[in-house]
Amino acid sequence: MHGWFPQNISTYGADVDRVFYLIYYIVGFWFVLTQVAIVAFLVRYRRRASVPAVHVRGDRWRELAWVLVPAAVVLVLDLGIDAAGARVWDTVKANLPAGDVHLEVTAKQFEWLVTYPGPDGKLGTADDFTVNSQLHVPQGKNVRVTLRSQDVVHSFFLPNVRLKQDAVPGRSIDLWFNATKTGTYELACAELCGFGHYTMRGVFVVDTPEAYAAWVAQHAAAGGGA
Amino acid sequence: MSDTARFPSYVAIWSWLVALLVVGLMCAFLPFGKAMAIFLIFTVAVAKAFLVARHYMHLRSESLLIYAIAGLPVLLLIGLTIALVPDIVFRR
Amino acid sequence: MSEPAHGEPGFWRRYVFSTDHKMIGRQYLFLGLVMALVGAASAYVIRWQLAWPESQIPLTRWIPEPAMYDGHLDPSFYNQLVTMHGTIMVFFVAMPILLGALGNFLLPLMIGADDMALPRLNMMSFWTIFTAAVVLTSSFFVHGGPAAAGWTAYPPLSDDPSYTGVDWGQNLWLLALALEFASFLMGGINFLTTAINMRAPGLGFFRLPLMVWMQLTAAVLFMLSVGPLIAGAVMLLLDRTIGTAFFLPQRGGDPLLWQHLFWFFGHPEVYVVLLPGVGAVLEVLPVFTRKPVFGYRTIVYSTIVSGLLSFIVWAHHMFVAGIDPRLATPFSITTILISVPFAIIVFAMIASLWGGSITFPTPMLFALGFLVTFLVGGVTGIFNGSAAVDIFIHGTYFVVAHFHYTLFPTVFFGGFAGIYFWYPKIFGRMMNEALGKLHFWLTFIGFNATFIPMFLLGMGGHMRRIYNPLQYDFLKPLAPVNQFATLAMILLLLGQIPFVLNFFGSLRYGAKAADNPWGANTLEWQTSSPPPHGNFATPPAVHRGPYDYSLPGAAKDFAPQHRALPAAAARGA
Amino acid sequence: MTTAATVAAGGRIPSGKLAIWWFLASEIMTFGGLLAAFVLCRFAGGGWEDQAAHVNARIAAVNTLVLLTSSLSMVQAHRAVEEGSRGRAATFLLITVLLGLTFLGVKGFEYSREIEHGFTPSTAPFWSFYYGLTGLHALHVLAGVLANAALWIAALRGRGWARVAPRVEYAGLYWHFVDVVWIFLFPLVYLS
Repeated sequence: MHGWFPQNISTYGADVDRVFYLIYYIVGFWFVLTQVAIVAFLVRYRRRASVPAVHVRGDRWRELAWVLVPAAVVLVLDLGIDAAGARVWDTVKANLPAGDVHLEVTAKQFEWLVTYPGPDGKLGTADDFTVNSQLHVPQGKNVRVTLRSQDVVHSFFLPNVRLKQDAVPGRSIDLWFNATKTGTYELACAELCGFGHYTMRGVFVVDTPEAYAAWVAQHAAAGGGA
Repeated sequence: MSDTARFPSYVAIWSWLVALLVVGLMCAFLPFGKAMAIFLIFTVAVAKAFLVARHYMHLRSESLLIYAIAGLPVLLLIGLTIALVPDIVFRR
Repeated sequence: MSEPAHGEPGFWRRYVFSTDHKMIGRQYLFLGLVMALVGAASAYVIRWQLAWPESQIPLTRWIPEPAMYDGHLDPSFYNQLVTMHGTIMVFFVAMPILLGALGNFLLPLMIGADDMALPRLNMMSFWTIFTAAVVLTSSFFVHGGPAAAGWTAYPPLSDDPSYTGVDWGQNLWLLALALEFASFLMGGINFLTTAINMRAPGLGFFRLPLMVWMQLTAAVLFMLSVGPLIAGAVMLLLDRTIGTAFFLPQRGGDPLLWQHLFWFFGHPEVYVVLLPGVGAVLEVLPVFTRKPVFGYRTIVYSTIVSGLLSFIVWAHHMFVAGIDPRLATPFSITTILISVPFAIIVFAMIASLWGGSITFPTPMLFALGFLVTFLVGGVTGIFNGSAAVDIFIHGTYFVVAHFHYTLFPTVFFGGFAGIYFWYPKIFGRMMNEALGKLHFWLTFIGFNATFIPMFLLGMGGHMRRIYNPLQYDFLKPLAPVNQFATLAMILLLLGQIPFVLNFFGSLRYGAKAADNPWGANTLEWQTSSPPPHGNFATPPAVHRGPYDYSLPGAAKDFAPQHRALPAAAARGA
Repeated sequence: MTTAATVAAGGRIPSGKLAIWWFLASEIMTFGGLLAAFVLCRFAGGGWEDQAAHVNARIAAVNTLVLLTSSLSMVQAHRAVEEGSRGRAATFLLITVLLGLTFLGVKGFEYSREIEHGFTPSTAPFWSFYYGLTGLHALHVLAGVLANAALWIAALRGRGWARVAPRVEYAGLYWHFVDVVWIFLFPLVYLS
């Protein structure tokens, strides 16, 4: 199982994976148990001459306990899964930190318009610049993204960060992440958005803070004031 | 069961409905506060619907099954509406 | 209904505009199977495209431009096939076969009635869905092609033709859906009215076969959930035709509203399809284990609870859709809670095997196949239900694998179990066992080999509904997995050939079926095969529950519901 | 239609009535869904009051009166059926049909006025909902008018009336439901 996920490069990615594995081992246990029971019963109770079936209705509590007690255990495990998941959900989606870097991403058919704050670090100023389908972020910084869409519903998906959020036209939705490992990764669209949906790919680059600053400076100079 | 009990006075109920219609209109055009006016208007509407359902649709004399059939969707709708408030009303 | 004692009805009244629930059930069955061919063909093209995106797809060179270019798929047509595959399989295969065919055929027979309460409404419901199927299929041939916005038709993509290039296709899709909903509303009203009013004397609600309970719960769920989506469909159609602004944000509308209305219906809809499949399996299990279903009442209560829960879980389809993040955890909890009633049902099924005298004819194999594979669908639902995990796996092949593991076992394993089991009653002939077993094993192996790899694809982050996964570097290593799934899917398709041969061959060459070939208790087996018009020579009266198998001290190992045995042998209800 | 099995099971509620109530349950969800959407969107959006000020509450009040009165005549038709008077049933059915047509006529007049003033479905979300809600309701009124007209003709002709008569009650249930929907639509759309 391990090894199928894309490499994790975010602070909270491991937590998401951990909830996955928690569920995996819990349901895996039940899965194996039930399948073994099925096969065992099928072999043990296959028809044999002169051995009639047992007339058990399962309408007495003593019999039903075989079903209800395991179901109660399922209930307890469910609540455990809920508790574990809720904490991670709150980290990723509900309690957003202020963010060291604030970007705006606007989706449209079929590209991602990424607006950077420029060297002054503030959005809405003259040195902002916009780059098509290239998401650059500094390593180890809390990145805050305000997500919008110009036309249809898209979905902002960073597999390596374990982050996904639909971009809904008419709304702006904030999200955050903190990438811990430099490198070049991919930004994908995960919601059907038209005939070019499959081409709506962006490059996702995690730079060292210095390299990021340099990249921003270079682009601000080239496209500054745009 | 006597005939009068079987058939309530439909005309009397109609008069009540018309009276409530007038009350509703008055609530809308008299100088109440907005919240108060809306509250009154919808109280009147619920009263009218209640009269029609109870007497004209004979819910008065229907079995529990019919109440369940009519009541369940109303409950579901209230639930649906409440659940949508955070998303639709307070959209970001 | 008056008995047509004199003079058989003519061809049209008998085979086409028939009001006999058995004929209507057969009509639904054929409609479902024919539409399944269209759905399967689209699945083939989709899968081939995913495995070898730049290749020519075998057997498709006849499809004209602009859909295919000499066997090369157009991206728009890919989206259209994805949309139509989902729509057809859910609304025009699953529902017609499980509710329309099995429900219509079995419900009056199982409750000892001569027909539905409202036979003409029943006929109308079939011809309405038939019209819907014609409308949907015809959308393949209109300018711009069929709908391309996914079976969920999220606006604004589905709202404005300029976003997809599809104009009339989407309108026809909405019209077909509206007709389909109307059809199943009529059907559901009929089922409920019939079951409430026309049960044979002595047939209390807790003596109903579980199939009837499942059909009734499904009918209630459908009836109470579809309304908001009908409203939504009307709104979307008005948006597209007269320029209203319900879902278009630039004119003040709200696209998320559609998603809520859709999934408020969409989740109960899963149970509408699921429950009749479970019902078929629950009818097959006791017959071939020769013992009662374990925990009859517990199963009934669990079904009702799961039905109620299904109304308060819909937002789990929307965790990352832009809903208020505070809603996620409550919906996550309700979603995962659904595992409890379903765990009870599955445990009860397994307990039903304990102590049995089990034989393995084809219907039983499919029923067991359902049990084994549905478990995978059930447990993987927990992953999707957890909002935290859903952040990553939403919109990936993990979800695709999950819902195919819930719906395929239901519709095909459950449906085939039902078809093989009731075929003798429906058509009066037995199906071939050897072909049936071959069909089962090919289906079982093909199905698992197709969809297990999709879980791995999903974990790798493979998005749904993408025309060419090779566009993404991180998906390139997954290509062999895609190819394996596609080859397995072709095996799965080929595995259906024995079924087609068996189904149509047995109509003519099958051995004549006895009235009760499996030794079953429920009322449909206590009349001739196939039953006459009016179903029963004398209206039956019911003296016992449906699953009195292997009663201690009884001479036979089954006791039909209409037979009164000495009080000493008949314990309880 | 009563079948042998119905009698055998002693069905307390006639099948037709039960079916109509199930149908109404699904209708409650359909209209309710649309109404819920309207209310929620209205709370969410700005500028709706300005648009809503242009509807004509006076015309709608007249229409409310018409519809309430048609419910009265419908229930009187049902009573006439119960009392075995086919002639009176026919008269009351005719009155109901005429009142229903009046409602539709007034509605048409109202629509034409709105459109003349430039308020079309695409003007603003309020008008989308206005036409959507009242239009869907008007279609239901039309369906009810057709059903009642069919019953009226059956009552006039008298052939097979015994079989048809119970349907007056079912049509009535539907008609009153359409009335109830309007009772909520009227204040929602016109008064607030």
